[in-house]
Amino acid sequence: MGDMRYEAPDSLDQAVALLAAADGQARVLAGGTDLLVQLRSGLIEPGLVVDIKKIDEMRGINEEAEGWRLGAAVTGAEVGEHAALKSAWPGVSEAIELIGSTQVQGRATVGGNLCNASPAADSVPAMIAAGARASIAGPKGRRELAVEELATGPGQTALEQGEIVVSLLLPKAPAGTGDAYLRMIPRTEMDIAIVGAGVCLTMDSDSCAAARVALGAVAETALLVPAAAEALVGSNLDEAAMAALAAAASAACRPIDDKRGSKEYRIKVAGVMACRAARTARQRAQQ
Amino acid sequence: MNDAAHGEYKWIGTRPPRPDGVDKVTGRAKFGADTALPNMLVGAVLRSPHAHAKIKSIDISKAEALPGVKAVVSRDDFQDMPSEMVPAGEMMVNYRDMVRNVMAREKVLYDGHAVAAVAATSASVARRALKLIEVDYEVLPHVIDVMAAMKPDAPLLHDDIFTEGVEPVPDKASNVAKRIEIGFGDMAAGFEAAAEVIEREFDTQPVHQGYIEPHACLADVSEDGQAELFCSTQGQYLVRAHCARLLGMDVSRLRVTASEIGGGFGGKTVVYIEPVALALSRKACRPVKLVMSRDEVFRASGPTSGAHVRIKLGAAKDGTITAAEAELFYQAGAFPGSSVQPAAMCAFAPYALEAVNVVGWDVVSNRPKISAYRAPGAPISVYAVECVLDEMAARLGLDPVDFRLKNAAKEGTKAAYGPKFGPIGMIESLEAAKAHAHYQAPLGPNQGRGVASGFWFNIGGETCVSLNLNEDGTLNLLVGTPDIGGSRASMAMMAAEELGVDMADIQTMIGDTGSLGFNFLSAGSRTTFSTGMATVEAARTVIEELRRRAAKIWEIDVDAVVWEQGSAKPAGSNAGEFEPLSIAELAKQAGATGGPIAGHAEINAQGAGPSLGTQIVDVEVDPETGGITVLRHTVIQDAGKAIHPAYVEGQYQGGAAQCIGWALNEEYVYGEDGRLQNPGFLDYRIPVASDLPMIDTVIIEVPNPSHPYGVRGVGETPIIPGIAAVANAVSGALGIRLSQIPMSPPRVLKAIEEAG
Amino acid sequence: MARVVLTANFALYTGGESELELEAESIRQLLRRLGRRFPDLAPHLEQGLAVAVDGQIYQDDWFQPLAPDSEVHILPQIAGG
Amino acid sequence: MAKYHVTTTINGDAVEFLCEPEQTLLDVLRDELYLTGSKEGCATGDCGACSITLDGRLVCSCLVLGVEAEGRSVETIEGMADGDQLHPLQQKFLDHAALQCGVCTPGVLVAAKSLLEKNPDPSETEVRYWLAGNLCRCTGYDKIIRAVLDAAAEMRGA
Repeated sequence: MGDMRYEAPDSLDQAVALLAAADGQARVLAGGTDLLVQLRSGLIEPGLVVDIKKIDEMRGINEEAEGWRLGAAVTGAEVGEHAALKSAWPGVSEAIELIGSTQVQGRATVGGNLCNASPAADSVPAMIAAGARASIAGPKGRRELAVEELATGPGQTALEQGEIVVSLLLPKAPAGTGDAYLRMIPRTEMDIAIVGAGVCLTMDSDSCAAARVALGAVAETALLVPAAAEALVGSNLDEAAMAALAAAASAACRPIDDKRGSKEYRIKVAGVMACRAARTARQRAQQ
Repeated sequence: MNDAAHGEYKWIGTRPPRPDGVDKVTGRAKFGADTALPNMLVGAVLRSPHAHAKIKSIDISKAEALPGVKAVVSRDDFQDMPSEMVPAGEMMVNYRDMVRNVMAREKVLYDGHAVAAVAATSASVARRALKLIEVDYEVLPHVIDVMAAMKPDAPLLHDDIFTEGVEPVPDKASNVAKRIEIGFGDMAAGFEAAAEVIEREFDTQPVHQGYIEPHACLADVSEDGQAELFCSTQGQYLVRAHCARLLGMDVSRLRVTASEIGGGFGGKTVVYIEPVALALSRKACRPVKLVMSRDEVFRASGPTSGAHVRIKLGAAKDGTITAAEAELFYQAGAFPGSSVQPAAMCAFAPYALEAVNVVGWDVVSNRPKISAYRAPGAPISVYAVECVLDEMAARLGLDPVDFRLKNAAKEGTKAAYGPKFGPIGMIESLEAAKAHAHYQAPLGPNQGRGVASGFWFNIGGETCVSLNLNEDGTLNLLVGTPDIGGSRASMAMMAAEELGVDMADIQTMIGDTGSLGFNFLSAGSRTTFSTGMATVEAARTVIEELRRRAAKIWEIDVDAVVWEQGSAKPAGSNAGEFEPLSIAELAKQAGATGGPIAGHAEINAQGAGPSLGTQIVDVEVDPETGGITVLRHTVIQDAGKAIHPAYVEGQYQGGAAQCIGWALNEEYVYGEDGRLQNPGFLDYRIPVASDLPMIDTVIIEVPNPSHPYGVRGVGETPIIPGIAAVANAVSGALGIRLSQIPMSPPRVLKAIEEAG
Repeated sequence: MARVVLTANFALYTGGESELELEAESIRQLLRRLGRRFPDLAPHLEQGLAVAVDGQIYQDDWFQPLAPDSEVHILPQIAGG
Repeated sequence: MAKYHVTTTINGDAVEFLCEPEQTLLDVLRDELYLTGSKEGCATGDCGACSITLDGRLVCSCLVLGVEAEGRSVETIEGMADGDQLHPLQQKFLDHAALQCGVCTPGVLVAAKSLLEKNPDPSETEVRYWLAGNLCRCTGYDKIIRAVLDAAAEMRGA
């Protein structure tokens, strides 16, 4: 527990400069709902904490030409209060709103949930299913990365020294698109997902024209499962398609046994959650 | 003056706001961690990362050298104690074990076992100091599971445990501390006479009391050895007894004040950090505040036992139980002393039996020493028994309530633990269950309904109160039992009822150990019963004195003075014509009529009445995920007499919620390394608001003849039947029975798949 | 004569005898006489027990009088949470 | 260790304090400012006993750094009553006996107040989910939920 420095820059460049200069001893503070717990437990002892909540570019929810852009420091509560975003991306929105309690919603951020790189992060499978892309700023400038490529393992990301996620882009979806996220937890609230499933699909009348299916808490990172999507495409989500979806989802799982659930349980329930999410997504697509 | 026979009460049975209420809703109330003293230091405890290890050495020199560190203590700062059971304030305690649980000595015996502690000028300095303490461990093999710990080749926690209660006493040390047995009747004949015999085994995991306020205390030892301790506890006098003993102090020189207590449920009846804070303060000669983190609460303070239970039940065609047998294997934690004894006594207590036998085993393993949790031990044995009763009812084609009614204990029944029952409310609770709308309500698909009953003895014990009449006619009632659920209100109500004054004229306060004689814990559902009994006695003494004073003033015989509605009145016309003297007028004249007026009572309350109850639970199971939703929960229980019905309901509802947590999700999860994996509220899953339905209550009142108002304790019985009621509802919904709790979704889904 | 019933754990120290009759006017006198008759039992009667007299349980209250026909059960002490 | 100077507003009053960068806002409220109504039940955001509002937003003060309070507005349980006038929620908690030990009560009240400001007419389910982050071990929540619904009705003038 050395002396920790706290900085709250109001520009992205300053933030990047601070992080780049701090040779790995720095941590980004967004909502702090993970960082402060790690600090208190002594798990981490950063020399510098960079609070990014004063950076305007990271705070907004805006509809742009390519789609909806969410600042990385946008909180769950802010998403929950944004009617237009919720109707455009109900699945992503409900996933973000599932992160923690009301109190945690007041702090926890979209970027934080992503960059904490927990395999069980609720917002991530929903964003992967939605085809979200992360906009990253760093010493070498800006770059973009598909959300599914950002986490590389538990607590590990593809971010390089000094890089931070600035915002997330939810691409414009074709008409007839709907998304949904579902998770299995032992209680009704306050739990980490044992399994999470995000589904985004586009219906062309009664046939599924396109789909993306992502799973959480069943591998070292959230998984995009193309085989599960293929089970849906071309079908009207009949029982056979659902069975194929469940089978593909379960087949993609490579979970661990832990205090929250067994391998077998995660594999079985991944299929169940995927099917339930798909039904909700279709319903939304056809509204 | 009222008595139990007199039904018309002004205060008893009403729902006035509690006297400490405003402090509690404004944040003013002072809990264990809410006070500070000038020159105060902050303490922190270093805890074992190992489940079982020999402590080869502890080097505190670097920590002591850190600027801002004022004291460091370890095993060397606590004198060793002989291994013997000695009485300590109504309890039998082995201080050899207690001193080792407070601060590890030769070995650490569980993950989280205290090894050393520091007091420093700030929390961050204290945390840094802990990192500078060097402990050299020799890691030993550990054992977590109770059945594994009983194996002959299991790692030994203590080399001097020779199973008590078996003759001849074994000559080989083991982890089996004790064998206990209760029962009577001819078991063989009983099972012989049975038309149906069911034998089942069950497993339960340790659960924590889960009080929201972590253990917290503030110790201040002066240079001359006089000490004050402010702490969150269910019994300031027991804290004093234990700390004085462990620190070699005169009891008179340690003054313990109970803070407002943020939940206890039995878990705040022993000491953990209190002696450590005193030792640090004594060394630093400065006040030391020591507060557990949530992680420390889970790892190092008492959960209740996990257990393996075997039940064998025989019944005749007509539903009469012919024989009831149980064997209980209870985890004690790192030191002997599980709750297997009361568990054995309660297991079959609600029923009238001809032949019953219960054997219990008290087994140590590398877990935190268990401490009492609401009806210690009983919820576990009763869970197993009531599940088998349910299966038996189904097999005999009987309604589960009718089956229980057929065998229900009543006044005069020889209890399974020996003596005959006085008046009890078992039959009343079952009949109320049967008549309740809940029991008749229709069920949907994947839904099931379960019922179960339970019994707890309740206790009395040493109690001491003081009731002082002030010069303006108001009164202060001083009691020595911490208020864990509204007892200050109940005491004021009983005193007001006796005196015939306004409840608002009586302020109830919790005294420190210097202000009253010894009081046993607020535990065992004894407070409203025992402290209430003492309060009534004190009030009646005050009334006697008030009549004497009025007699003096009127110059008539005291027998000619009666006390009615808060005033002294002449007994009748021939006593003379006098205007009534109110309590305020008599208080004003107290000095002139003989001095201050006060009543006090020092009693060892006897005659606690058992409380029996029945609970009905509806659940819905998600067959694809194993998720369980509790749809409806009704608690029916005998209160004897509900002094403050709202707080009786609160006990019923809180107990029911704890049953639901215990049945569905709460458990200690240990890794291969013997370390606790879920020491926090994120993964130790107590029920949250959205998990629960409203919890309906029915208060039955079968008066306890030993209490002036008929009071029975109500705090513990509510946590007994609910677990089995949930389990029975789940098996009703699934058509299969799980043999372990918690019935977490993975376990439920596994059971569904295994059943095919 | 009071009828005395010992739970199994106490009967361990009486050579298995678990029911007997004893002349005693109070719980204390009964415990003393029990201890005299069964010296191995005596230490176990000093602390940590409860005594039920005709169904009424007493703890640490040994001055309770016994009726000539009282039924007395010697039980382990009961605490609680 | 270097301390930070923070200027903030607490329950409407301008407040200045010094804190270490690791100190949470809860640490500061309790240990530096002696506002001990906010309780530490877990320090991990799982129990809600430290609930406060930060610029009107309900948060766990154990998950906020003290330095983050700079220039913000903090409301705690100590600011809930208006002089000797209890907030309707506080009164209803007394009327309904919605507390036993009372240690979760300040957090529950602060959270419930923020709910009713956002949604004056919540359903039982909405109250239960909003308060899911406020653990209570004593009551089984029944009387808490009833008290909140009753206070909401009274505040609506119903």
